[in-house]
Amino acid sequence: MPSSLKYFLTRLSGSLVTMLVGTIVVFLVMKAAPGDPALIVLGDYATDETVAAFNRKHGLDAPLMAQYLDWLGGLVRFDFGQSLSVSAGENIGDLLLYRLPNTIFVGVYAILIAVTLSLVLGTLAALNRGTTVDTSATSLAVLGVSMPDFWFGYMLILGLSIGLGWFPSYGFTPPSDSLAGAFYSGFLPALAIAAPMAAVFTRTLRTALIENLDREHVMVAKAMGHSGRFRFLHHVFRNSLIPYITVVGLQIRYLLGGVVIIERIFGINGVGSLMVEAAFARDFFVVQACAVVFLGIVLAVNYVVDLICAMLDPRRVR
Amino acid sequence: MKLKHFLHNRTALAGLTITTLFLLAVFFGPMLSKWSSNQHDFMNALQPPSWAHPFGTDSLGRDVITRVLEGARISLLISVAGVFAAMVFGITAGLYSGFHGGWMDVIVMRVVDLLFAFPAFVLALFLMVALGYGVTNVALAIMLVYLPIFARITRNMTETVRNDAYVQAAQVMGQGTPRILFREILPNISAPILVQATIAVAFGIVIESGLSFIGLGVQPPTPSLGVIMADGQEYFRRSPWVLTLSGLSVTVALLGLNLLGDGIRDLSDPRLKVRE
Amino acid sequence: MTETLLEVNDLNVAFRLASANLTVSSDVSFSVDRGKVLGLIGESGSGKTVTSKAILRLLPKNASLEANAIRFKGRDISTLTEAEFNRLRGTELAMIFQDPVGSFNPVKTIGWHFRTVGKLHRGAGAPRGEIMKEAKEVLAKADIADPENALRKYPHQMSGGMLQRCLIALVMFSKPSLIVADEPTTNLDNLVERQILDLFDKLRRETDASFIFITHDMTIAEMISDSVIVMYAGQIVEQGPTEALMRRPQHPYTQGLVRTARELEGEVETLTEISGEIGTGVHPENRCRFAPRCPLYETACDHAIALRPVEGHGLVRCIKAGQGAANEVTP
Amino acid sequence: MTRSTTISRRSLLKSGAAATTVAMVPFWAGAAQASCSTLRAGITGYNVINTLDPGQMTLIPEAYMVWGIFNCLLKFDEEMNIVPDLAESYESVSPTVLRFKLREGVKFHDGEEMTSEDVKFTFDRLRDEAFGSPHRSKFSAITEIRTPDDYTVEIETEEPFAPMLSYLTNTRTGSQIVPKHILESGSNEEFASNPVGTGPFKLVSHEPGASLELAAHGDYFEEGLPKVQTVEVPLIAEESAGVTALLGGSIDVTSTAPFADVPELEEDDRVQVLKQAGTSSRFVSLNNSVAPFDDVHFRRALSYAFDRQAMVNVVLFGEGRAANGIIPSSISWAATQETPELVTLNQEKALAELEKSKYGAGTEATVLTWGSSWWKRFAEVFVLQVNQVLGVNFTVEVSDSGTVYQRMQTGDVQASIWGWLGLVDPDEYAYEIYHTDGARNFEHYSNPEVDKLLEAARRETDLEARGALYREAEALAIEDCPVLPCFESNVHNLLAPDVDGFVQLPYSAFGAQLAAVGNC
Repeated sequence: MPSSLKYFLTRLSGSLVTMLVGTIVVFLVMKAAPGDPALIVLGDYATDETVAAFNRKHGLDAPLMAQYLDWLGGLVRFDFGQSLSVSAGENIGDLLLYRLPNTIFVGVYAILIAVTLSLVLGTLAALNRGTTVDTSATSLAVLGVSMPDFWFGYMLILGLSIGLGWFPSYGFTPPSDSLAGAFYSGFLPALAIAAPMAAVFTRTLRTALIENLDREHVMVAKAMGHSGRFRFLHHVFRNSLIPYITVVGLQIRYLLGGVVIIERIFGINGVGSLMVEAAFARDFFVVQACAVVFLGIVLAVNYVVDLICAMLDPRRVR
Repeated sequence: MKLKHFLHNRTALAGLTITTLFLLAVFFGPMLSKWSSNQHDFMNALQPPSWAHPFGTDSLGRDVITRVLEGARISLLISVAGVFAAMVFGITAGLYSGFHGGWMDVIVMRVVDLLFAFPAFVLALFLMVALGYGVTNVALAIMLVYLPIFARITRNMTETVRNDAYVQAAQVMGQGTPRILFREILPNISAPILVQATIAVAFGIVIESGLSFIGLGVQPPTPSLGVIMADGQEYFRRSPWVLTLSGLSVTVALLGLNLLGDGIRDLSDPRLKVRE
Repeated sequence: MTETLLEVNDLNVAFRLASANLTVSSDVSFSVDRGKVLGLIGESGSGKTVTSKAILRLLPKNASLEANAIRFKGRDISTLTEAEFNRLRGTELAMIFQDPVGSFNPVKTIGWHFRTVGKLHRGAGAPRGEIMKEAKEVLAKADIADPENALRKYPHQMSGGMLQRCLIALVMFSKPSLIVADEPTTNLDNLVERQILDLFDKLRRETDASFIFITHDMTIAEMISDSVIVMYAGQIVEQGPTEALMRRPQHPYTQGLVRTARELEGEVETLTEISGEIGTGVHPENRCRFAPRCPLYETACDHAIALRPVEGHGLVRCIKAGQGAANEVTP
Repeated sequence: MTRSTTISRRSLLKSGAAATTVAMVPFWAGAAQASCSTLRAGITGYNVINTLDPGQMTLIPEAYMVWGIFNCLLKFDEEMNIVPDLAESYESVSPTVLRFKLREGVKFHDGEEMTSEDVKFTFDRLRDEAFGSPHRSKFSAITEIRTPDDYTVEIETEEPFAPMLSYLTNTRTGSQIVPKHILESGSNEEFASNPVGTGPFKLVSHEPGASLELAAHGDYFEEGLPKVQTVEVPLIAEESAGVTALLGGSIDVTSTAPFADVPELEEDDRVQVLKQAGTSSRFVSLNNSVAPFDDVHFRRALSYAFDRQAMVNVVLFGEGRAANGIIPSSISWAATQETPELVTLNQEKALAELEKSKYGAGTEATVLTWGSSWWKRFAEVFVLQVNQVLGVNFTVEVSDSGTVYQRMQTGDVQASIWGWLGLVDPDEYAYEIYHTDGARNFEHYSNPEVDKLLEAARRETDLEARGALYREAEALAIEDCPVLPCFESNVHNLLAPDVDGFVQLPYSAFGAQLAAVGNC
């Protein structure tokens, strides 16, 4: 369909523009940030000569525009330059390559948990609207969004790790080492991140289901003799998926936010923990690299979600 | 939305009650406490909860509940400040772009999209590095996290009511745009914004605690919730109560705000009500 | 002798609300003959829609339904289990709703609707090509110019009138013997309304299906139905053959309706309307429910009033009926 | 890539929930502990390793690894006596000349033999200004290095230089012997990430900020060492996380323990706790060249104004001892014996000194500190106390260690919380901090008499006499309070119950000690 193709392309170009503007902002903000990279690295024995040499080495003496273009050119090749202080001289691209899979794994894991939970709770609540089931499900949801995820993380450690000893309270087996190990050691962190999201998803699904249950076409389907199961699947649930998936997509920015702290608490070597360490060490290059990576992830996810929704909802494509 | 309905809505009522109690505790609690938030007593460090110290004492022998209340006040003020700023700018931008559309709309929405594209906490973290730590910058970060949300809601709402009779009437009567926007339109779209605001304040507190928790936000000895939890986290194994109870207080506070938000939403959209 | 298709005896429907039990139709009895059209008339709130939905058991959970019997093709369907009853829906009993746009799942093509209904009633085994072929035929019957294309369309890509035709086609698709049409034209503009009505007219002549045609518009009822039921506040106030009822309405309310209709057709110069509002569902049992608005009200009306036959007519729920008091409504 | 964690059956059983967990022990478990082929030794409390080049290392986690990858001419034995390591024996030919007889057949990780040439190269490199080693000052006293033959080295200093022997031990001295044949041609940057030494372990991989993996050096010169084939070294930023990791069985050894948990852990039979007074000195560094710390009376007032034992209790949860001076008590022959009055809490005297000072109550100053753990609290406790006692108005500023260190060096600081751990010679504390030209004299303190004594101490080869000189110097320095000595912290290692062979030393020895670990 040309119309849909056009839709996809416009959205794509939109995302790309946002990405570009994003890189500019990140770059400028970091430039404006206090503190001189050179001093951060050389610290001990920084003389004017060494500083100058450093700036030359990192092209920090070039005009701003040139610096940006150079950096941007690097981004395209996934080359973010070298780390200043977090792990001096290390190629940031390599740092990210090692950590990105862990972050993505934990993120996806968390989403899986959140979606599973919300599908059950949300459906139960909507179908038993007004009953105790509904009340408890919705209350649970409110509680979920009210807990700071990192605190919940510690409560999980206290209970399931220190208390019952079911799960490791620290450390993460990268999926590349052992997938099963990753699922096991990643459970608590994923759960901690998932809790608030599951809550949001549950509310969304409940709302959507309730709205669609009352739609006339559901009654028409009934009048046509369609079974309750058919009506729920093809009329109610199917249509509720659209707002649901949209929200899942929107939540990604909170998800990744949670990842940052949780990774640190559970000692997961991900992009989040890297960014925090870089922040402490004032490693501008790494911080801005992480920011750009997160920006990219969000835009990519949102784009995919857009495509999915467009496929689910013909009315979107105009 | 009449007060009567409001009081008949359980969710809203519960939310209102908790929030009120929370505010009272936060603003008057410290006065009643016989301790002050920075009054140390090295001989009584890390006392478990007792009648004298309901939440126990921390590593410097400071009364945790007093600190939590003080901290809650600080965190709350930071969050409110940030959210308020976000509302001022977001709503204004949203109103104008929604009302006028055109290039202005395009630009505003582009900026909104951009801010939206950053994970909330990452954006905050990034700003802390750029601007440096400290109270005001945390508030600033919160503002930037919520600005897009308010802008987008307001814009979309404005767009829907733009052609409603009362708006047109106002135009015909030759009222100035600002007046139409803030006097005619804003009141009619305030409900969802109000909902967002309460929820935003709640999450603002989470952001503050998060930043301070990892040490990039408010700095000690200022007792913000995050600072207190960070301190408690260090000797979490030895004396879990500091982190547990301070975090629990946060949860209760947020619960109140979220319930309040839901309540208002229910009232503006009764179909979703859980119970009559 | 025409065979009775549907027979409803003393149908009572009430809604359980937090405050009270709201009776929306009480002691409603009527019957529909095969191949005939029954017009069900009344203003909104008169209980006509509820009554018809009750026949297909489409009422919400909090509605309670009692009836001595609802006989369909001679057997009492009021006692069937939901599963058994569901087998009747679509195939035997079908319904067409007011809002054609809302009647289709917006995210599915018209084709999908036909396919699923087809599979449902012809068995999953039914060859798809076969189903779609029939779908096109029935769409063509419903005056859809390009069925092929219509099947490919999504609801939002079609006009209300087109959708209503599709919906009608979809209903006819399963060849039900009774079709309840709930104000199928109210949401359409006059021209389209006319076309749809013609379509109904055509269908009823071409098929042997019976219709219950719900409307608030006397002229429509007159044009399309063989017999008419007038409902007010959940009660039948008058029922009988269309032609007779239209010429000599017995019940003051009916008279009002007919007069209004005539006036709209411009056969009477002044527009008079029935003053007052239809009451809430809770009615004093010891009084004619129309009394508050009745021009002919007198103290005698202050007791429960039964439907009674008026010769040369049907049934009327009015003490004055047949006493000549019911003045003719003619130019 | 290294595995930062392995969850094992054994560990789960140990983690105190046998009944509940056995059923759900993951099938991949057990892979890592067929025998003790792999030792998982976590570096806790730090996760930054910028270089593994001995000549460049400054951070303790860097030292932890360097100690295991390299050797020095000398080392400390279990009683902290200086004994030969790469050197077979040594003698002082004259007060200014040390002669070392090297072991024969010592192999670098790449199989090349280590000879006197490498030794000479190492020290020339350290002394080369262009190389810019932070350890350069330690060896600036050296005038010449002679290599009569492949296995003999002579180090000559212009005048007797007593600290030299400790500077040649495998500690944070940077004097680890590096291979000439590689560094002559290769680049230092390359070497910093791919170090080649003579030590028991060679580097296999390094995920910056995450973990390192070491493998046994096949032909290591000490028979039977190392006992383990591989060592996995996760870098665990949060000490408390290290504890849970060890209790959870994810690691076998930690480099440190959070002070808060030690008492509880000592009761816990899932872990062995090794602890002793550490060779460390924790103090408040005052910038004597800026207000308000340019006034000796004000500095004295501060020194009188806080309770060091309270600090030990609150900051270290008792895991340490109040300091007498900046020379750690574990260097007993040089450390100040009885506590000087000026390093004790005395409110009257504090206020008296404040009277004499040109700054009064209400004086404002920022105390710089770093880290998220006890360093923060250290500053808080200090500030809270002095504010209370003197009515001054100090505030805490938290940053990261790198920044603090940098600002101290550039003098861009009023006061800062600082300290040193693992420096083994009194000279490294006293001379480098108190002497006008001291490499770590960030206080810009200068007292000719102190300088004279410290220089004399460097020349004095007799231990007793030398110690006396340091005490004398410190006694003088303390009168001026250039820094405020606070406390010495214990060093800790946590070991899984069945780990043996790990010998703890007061300077927080790590890397090299792993070689002797047999069972785990």
